[in-house]
Formats: sequence, structure tokens, C-alpha cells
Amino acid sequence: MFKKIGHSEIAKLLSEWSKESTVLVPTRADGVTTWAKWDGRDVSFLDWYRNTVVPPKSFLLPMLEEMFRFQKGKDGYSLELPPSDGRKQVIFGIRPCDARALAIIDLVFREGYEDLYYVNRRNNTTLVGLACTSPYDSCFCTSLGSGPGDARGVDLMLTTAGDQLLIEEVTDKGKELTAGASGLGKAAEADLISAREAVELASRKVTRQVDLKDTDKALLANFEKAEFWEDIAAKCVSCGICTFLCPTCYCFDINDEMDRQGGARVKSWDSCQFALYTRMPMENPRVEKWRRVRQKVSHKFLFYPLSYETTGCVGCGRCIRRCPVNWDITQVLNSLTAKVA
Amino acid sequence: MTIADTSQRPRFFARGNVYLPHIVVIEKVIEETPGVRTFHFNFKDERLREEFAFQSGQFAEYSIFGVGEAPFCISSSPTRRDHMEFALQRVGKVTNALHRLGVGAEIGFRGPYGNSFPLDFLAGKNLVFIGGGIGLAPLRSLIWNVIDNREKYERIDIIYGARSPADLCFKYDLETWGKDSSVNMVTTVDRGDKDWTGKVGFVPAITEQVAPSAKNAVAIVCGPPVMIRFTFPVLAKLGFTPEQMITTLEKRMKCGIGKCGRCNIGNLYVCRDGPVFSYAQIKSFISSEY
Amino acid sequence: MSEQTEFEPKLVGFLCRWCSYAGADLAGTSRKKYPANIRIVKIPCSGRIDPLFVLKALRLGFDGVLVSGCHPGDCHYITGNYRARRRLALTKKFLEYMGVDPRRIQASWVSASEAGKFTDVVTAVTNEVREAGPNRLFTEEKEKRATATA
Amino acid sequence: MPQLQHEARALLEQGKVDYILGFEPGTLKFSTTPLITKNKEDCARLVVNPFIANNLSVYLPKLKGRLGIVVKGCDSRSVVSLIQDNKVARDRVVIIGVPCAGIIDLDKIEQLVSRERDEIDDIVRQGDRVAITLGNGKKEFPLVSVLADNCLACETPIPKECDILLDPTDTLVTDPSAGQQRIQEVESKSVEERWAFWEKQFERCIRCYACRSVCPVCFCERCFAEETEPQWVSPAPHWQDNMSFQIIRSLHVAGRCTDCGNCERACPVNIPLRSLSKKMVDLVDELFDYKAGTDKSALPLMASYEADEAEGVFR
Repeated sequence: MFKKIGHSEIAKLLSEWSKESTVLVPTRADGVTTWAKWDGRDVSFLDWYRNTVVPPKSFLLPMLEEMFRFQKGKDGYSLELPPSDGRKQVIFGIRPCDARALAIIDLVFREGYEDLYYVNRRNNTTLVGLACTSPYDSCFCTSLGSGPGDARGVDLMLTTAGDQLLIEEVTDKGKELTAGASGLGKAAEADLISAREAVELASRKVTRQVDLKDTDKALLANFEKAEFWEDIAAKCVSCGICTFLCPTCYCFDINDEMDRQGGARVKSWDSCQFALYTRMPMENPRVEKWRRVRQKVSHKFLFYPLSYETTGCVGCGRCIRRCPVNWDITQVLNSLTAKVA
Repeated sequence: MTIADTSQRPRFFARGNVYLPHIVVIEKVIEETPGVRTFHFNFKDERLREEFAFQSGQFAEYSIFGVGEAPFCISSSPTRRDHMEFALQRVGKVTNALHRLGVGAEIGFRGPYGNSFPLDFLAGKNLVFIGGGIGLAPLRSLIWNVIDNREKYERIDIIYGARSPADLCFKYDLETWGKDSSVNMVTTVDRGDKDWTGKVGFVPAITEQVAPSAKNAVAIVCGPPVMIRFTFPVLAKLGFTPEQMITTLEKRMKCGIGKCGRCNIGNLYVCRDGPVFSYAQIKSFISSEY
Repeated sequence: MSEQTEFEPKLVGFLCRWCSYAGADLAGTSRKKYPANIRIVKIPCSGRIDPLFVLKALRLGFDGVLVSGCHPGDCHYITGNYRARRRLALTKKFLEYMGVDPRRIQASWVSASEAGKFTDVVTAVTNEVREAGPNRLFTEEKEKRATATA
Repeated sequence: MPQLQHEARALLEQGKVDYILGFEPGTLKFSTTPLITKNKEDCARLVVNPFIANNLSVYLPKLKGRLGIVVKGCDSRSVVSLIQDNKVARDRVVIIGVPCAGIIDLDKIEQLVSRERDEIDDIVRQGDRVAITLGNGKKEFPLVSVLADNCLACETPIPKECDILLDPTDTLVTDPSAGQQRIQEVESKSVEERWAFWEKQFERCIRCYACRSVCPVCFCERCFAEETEPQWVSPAPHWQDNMSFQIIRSLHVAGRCTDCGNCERACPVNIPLRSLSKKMVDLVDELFDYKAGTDKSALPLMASYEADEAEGVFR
């Protein structure tokens, strides 16, 4: 169940995993913390990494993806699926919030008709979680029943225990990674205690709080109140940052593109905050900004609970950190419940 | 049964990947109005012609390779399976391109998607079909279905309107139904011309005039959103309960299978949970989301 | 294709119908020779030119773009060519800053009677674009490598 | 900032405006957030500080009624530019000018102290220096090392077009060459290197359109990037399309952009967008002797011309 590893052994471990899988780690490029294929050496991210700007969902739902290619020949059209690479990937250092977010996307993409682009990648992906030690002031995961050490959603969970990392084998997929890996030791009771303390310390740093007890009720009660939503949406500038950087937002667009070799149908990220997102030639149900803001908030905190009995938010705080006008979802949620109370 | 119960409906049989369309061939093009055309089509693959099944009310994603995909209902009836039909108004990039196609052209087709009209629920009832403009397309599939099984249903009223006589779609069907003594057909236009002898007035107003009885009846409404919005209150006034009002909705449906996110009304996705809804299902969200 | 084979550039010419297009026509009817590298698009006025056209032409792989209109003061619509001048000057300078060889974006004033000037302009522009080499601005890195080693 | 609060409140009370657009403290450290209100009590929350980065004129075209707007020098020029484009009528706005002493660039501070903004305890501007508190330690830096690039290059810190001019709190310390540095870095490259540089930058664009959304002069009802017939750029984020979008956007805002720096500030993936917008500002000045938003009665740049200009481009 529990193992441990010293910091100095991590590079060796990643090297071993790199033989069979693409190992993705946090890195910094052009001033942006992002994910990249591990370069085979650098594990310094363990010291500085808090979370990435773009969430790791981009490795399961790429920003841009060719669905299939088409070509017109003598006998009409022929379609060709992209070669499935089938290569395994390990996302090393995923934060608990982002891992839980993938479990939320699973609800949509695995239900009914499976989206094989997502599902195949998801099946080939192993999530190695890294418990947070320094959450941002915009994080609010603890209000969503989670926290810096939450292991639900990951396959392996790594938690700082002194100068070592405690490894919890959460799933069978995780065990496959640790099986036969070198440099792993057995965790002692003291390591577990030390890890628990580290998580508790981190949890206390998550100071932003929301009360979600009556949020769904408040949203339903105020759903039709245009003025109320206009107020909430007033300063929003309708960019796509909050949705594109949201680890649970999955909306996409489908377009055809022609090139010299023929054409392709491509899937790319889309956002409910864009006015054209719902536009039909004759009608657009969400022309007004407040309707789009209402959709974003309601989708996560009313529609998700109605359909899946979970909220569609994990409290990673990216939408707060990166919003160019500091539109703060926690402020909105708290004002909602205050309104109902 | 509820309308949202979709477990029994025919599903797209994709071989593996649900986004990969089948190839269908256009067999006939009918100019319904200056902006609306009906396309008759069939699968290129012989086997699919046999195996393919759908129900009235279901829709599909049609695509022109290199231009894009758009959703339209299957406007023909599953009781008449020598070919299938869809009808569309020329309004945007994909529909413009579709209107340029002629007989023999190949397009992509994936479907059928969505739920369908609840035939079991409709059996033994008086049916009131209320359609506007191209909104007759999905109703038409059901109307033919019902007429081909006429003994299963009671009284049939059809109220159909368009902006002008020239904008009436499926005139050949309107004529046939008008002559059918087992159907009460009312056609109206917003504005008539010198040859027009039928009714003049908006569909909701004409519905109020025709005043179909709500007793043992179900109203099935489809048309432009503004027509739907004004027809429901009229029906309510006539005594129809929200469960007795059924509509089929159109939204921007890119994926057709509840993934891409844009066609929701509340927590329901038109493509996944619809397009057929009872008013009872959507009334808490409809006034501002549709 | 080896690198030694002389590169023949492809150009698109957006010509005002009132002057430069007529000038090109005159060049044709008076049997003046100009390089066949240019594909001509007739536009109602040089003022119709949108930086989007220039960029799209480069995106489509044209090696150079020529916009040609009436001489200052002669615009059929009075001011269209002055507006074109502002737009093009800015487009050219800005694209140069972005990294587009300025030789790829060219402009000229050619009247309906200047068949000779038209052939001179096209010849000069074609030569300059030939020197600038093939436009690989928008090709993918892997395609660039493929063409380089081919 | 009692003076601002007082003035804003008076405008609402006297019915001179329907809305006040200003800044209030944000929910993150060292942040401010737009305050758009009809309620005079809210005016007590208005602030002016070195973090009022947003250009509030972005809200003008869509808000109805008479608007009292708090502007810095660059923002006031955006308002003028919107007036020139008939996007807002002069008599519909009451312009409250802030004599701007410069906006502090938190990215620069993060780099200087190797800490992210939420880990910093305090940032205090003192004249031409800035003091940063981290735990028990306090570090001082010259102000010019933490001011935003566009502020270093600012020529109009004091709003000219305004109805109420607030008292200055501090004076702006500029350093034009420092503000131009990153543009010069691009210029010093060869043409090929430049293209390669931008290609690399736009590879990471996620097409969130924040640059467009925060830009007051990107006011089109429908952006060319969303046209489908013809489709000029793909909605999918290929670097070629990302770059094409930004090139054309830059050209569309030419003569309107006042170098407020908000496109670059909004970009979540750090694309140096000001290196484009400032270059455009310079080109417009150099070619046409035109400075955006300095004359409300002037025609927009692209709607006017001079008989003799830019001839060098034509054969």
C-alpha cells in the first residue's frame, strides 16, 4: 500500500517509466508553468512547482486534434482515422484537484456514446499525484470536499514526508508503475504521520472558502432573474480564460480543414463564454453576456449536481488567478447563498 | 413511460468511432421554397440500407467534407424505407454548401441520434400537430408514421403555417393530408397573396381559433422558437397540461451525442436527452434558454 | 526537385479594374511580354484591398503579392487609392517586423495606358520575389525540413 | 482615495451619471477589479493605486446611460478613440482622470524576488523606489525595475481629455528606452529569425481571445476571426491561425491602440503581445504622424489620408 522514495531517486524512477511511457512533468518555459515531456534529467520542479497554467486535461482533450482525414477519389470519399499511437503516458505531479477534474470529465465522455479519442487516451494514462505543499491564495479545494492530499482520482499519490516522498498505491494501474521499480523503500509509521502532517499544514493554507450547501437551490431560484445575473456578469469581458484553463471544462468545436493532402475534420476547444458558441444562423439563445455567465456557473453548480450528483468544480482556482478582471467565482457563490439565506 | 427514456431507441452503429460518418448518396433534390430544399438519400453501403433503423423524431449529423457538419432531423417516416429524407433551409456555411449539391453527390451521415416521439404514449390519443415553416420536417416523419398506422390513433389535427404561401414547405404532403378525410388539416400564412384562399394569421392565433380539445389529446409542436414560445400558452389556455405538450427542439448541436456542450437547456442536452421534450421537462428553463 | 533548378515564384496581383487591370490588358493586347508568374485578381479599386487578402495569399503559399491601383489623384472613387496606401504601408512595415521579407509585399501605381510600366513592374517584382526565395512562412516545421532535404 | 470617492458619489447623487466605472480592491493580493455600479454607497470602495491596470473603457460601448469612468492617461486616450469611432458619445461620459504614476508589473516583481504574488507580503511604492516585504525581510528596488513596460514608455500619464482631474499622488518615472527594449530585441533579429521567434510564441496560444476581450478598441460586433464565409482563419489553434489572427488584430487596432498594455497582461500564456501593439503604435506615428486618441475631432487613422505620405511603398 505505502512505499517511499528519496528525492534523489526520483530521476531514476522517471527514467525507468520513460522506457515504456511518455512521462510528463511540470516545467517552466517562456515564463509559463506548463507540462512537457520529461527531459531525462531535471527534477527541480519538485522544489518550485505549485500548479500549471494550462491544466493537464490538454493531454487527454488536446486543444486541437485531427479526428479523421478524408479524401475524394475515383469511387467517392474515403475516410481514414489517425493512427492510434497507443503509447502510455504518465502525468507525474498532477495535483489532486486536476486529477479529480478528470474523473468529472469521465462522467461525460464515458457515458452513452464513448468518445474514443478521450477514452483511449484516458485508458493509456496513469496519474501520479503530488500532494500540494503551497497552495495558492486562490485555491478553494477544501470547500469542495477535497484537499491538498486528496488521493481520489490519482493512481499513485506522492506526499512529502520529511526529505522523502511517501507513495500511496491507490489503484492497480498505480501498482503497475511501482511494481519492480527501483529505489522504493517500505514506508514506516513515522513516514505516514509525517506525510499526514504535511497535508494538514497545506490544508490550513487553503484559506479561501465557499459554502456550497444551498448553491444549487439558490441557482435554481434565481435562474430567471436577469437583473441579478447582469449584475454578476457586469465586469466579465467574455474571454475564454476561465473555461479553457478550467480542468473540468471540456466543450469543443468540430470543423473541417482543407490542406494540400486533402482534408481533415478537427476537434478544438471551445468556450460557453463566446457569443458564437451557441449561435445558430437564425437564433442565438445566449447572445447576452449574462446568459453565458449564468451557463458557466449553473453548469458547474446546478446542472452537474442534477445530472451526476457532483459539482463540476474542483476548486483549483485557475479561473480566479488568471481572470483579467478578477471575476471571482467564490465571491459569486458566496453572494448567491447569502441571497437565499 | 417518460419521453426522456431513450433506452429503446435506435442508435448510431458506428464501427468503433462515433464521430466517423457513413457515406450517403443524394438521390433526389426537391425545391420546397426558394430557401428550403428536401434531399432524398440512401447509404452507399448496401448492407447499411438494410440494417439501418431509426424512429420518427431522431436526427443525424450531415456533413460536406471540407465544409463541415450540421444537424437535421430525418424528415421521412421509418414506415417508408426505400430512401430517407432531410430538409433544410439555406442559412449558413454548411446549408449553403448543401444547397449547391445535386443528385449523386456524396455526403457524410452519422446518426440516428437523440430520442424520438413517444409512439406508445401517443397511441389511442387525439393528436394535434402544430408546425411552422421548416418546423414541419420532424413532424412530417411522425405524421406519415401515424397515418400509416392510422388505426392506432384517434382524431388527427394538423395546424401548419408559414410566412407566405410561397414559404409553405412540403406542399405535396399538405395537399395529400388535406384530401385525407381522416385528417383535419388547417393551413395558414402570416400574409396571403391574391391567390391565397386559406387562413391568414400566426400559428398561435390560428391554434386558438381552431381550439382543439385537450381531452385525451397530445399536442406536438415544432417551428421557430418564437412560435413555440407563443404556442405553449395558447395550448395551456385550451386545457393542455405540460405533459400533453410535446416539442422537438433545434439547437446548435456539433457532436450530436452530448459531449461538445452547447445544446443544453438546463441540465438536459437537446442532442442527448431530446430533441423531443415534453413541456413539463423543460419549463423551468425554457423561457430564457430557448 | 533539386535546389539547383531555378525557383519560379508564384505571385498574386490584385489590380484595380479602372487602371492597372486595364493596363495589364493593354500590355497583353499590345503583345508586351511580362513574366507568367503572376495570377491576376481584379478588384473594384485598390481601396478594396484588405490586409487579410495579403496575409491569406501568403498563407496559401504565394511567394509574393502585388497590389496595383490608380496614380494618386486619379482614383475613380476619389480617395480609394490613398486609403490603400495607408493600409499597405502599414501592412508591409508591420509584416516586415513580424518576419516577412518586404520583397514579398509590393505595390504600384499603374494607369490604364501604362502597359509598359505594368510589364516593368511585374518583371521587377518577379525578380525581387525570386531573390527572396520560396515562401515557407506558414509551412510546418516538418514540411520545411522535408522540402529542404528533398 | 477620498477625493475620488467623493467626486464619484457626487456624480451619482446629482444624477449626472447612471453608472460609475472605477476600481475597487480585488480578491487577490495586489489586485484591483473593475467596479461598475449605480449605487452611491459602493463609491466608498473606489481606489486608486499602482495596481489599477485594467482599461475600463472596454465597457463603454455596451453600457447604456451616462457613465462616469475612472481613467489613467492611456485609458483616457482609448475613450477618445472610441469617441472618434462613434462608439460612445462625448456627452455620455464623465471622464474622471487619474494622473497616473505608473502601474506595477507583478510579473517583474515575481521575477525580482523569485516568489509568486500571493507569497509576497507587501509592496509599497515610495517615490522612485519600491519596497517589497517577504516574511521578515524587506527589499528595495528602483521603481523603474518594476513598472510595466508600457508605463516606462508612457508619454501621456496625465489624462488630457477629462472632466474631473484628480490630484496627483506621485509622479511617473519613465524610462523610454527600457520600455522599448523588448521591441528592439525583436528588431535586432534577421527577418527569418523574427518569424521563427513569433512562430514559437504563437505555438502556445490557446485562442482564449482574452487579448481581444480586454481591448477597448476591439469593439467589432463580429470579429473577422469568426467569419465563416469566407473563413479567414481557422477557429482551431494552429500557430499559423493564431499568428494570422494577431497580425490582423494588430492592423485593426492601428491608430486606436494607446499602448495600455492590457492585451499582454491578460494573456495567460505570456505571449509578448505588447511587442506587437507598441511596434504598431510606433509605425503609425512614424509613417503618418498620428497618435491614437489625442484628438476627439480627428478622423480615425484608416478613415483618413494625406495626399503625400508613405509614397516609398509604391512603385
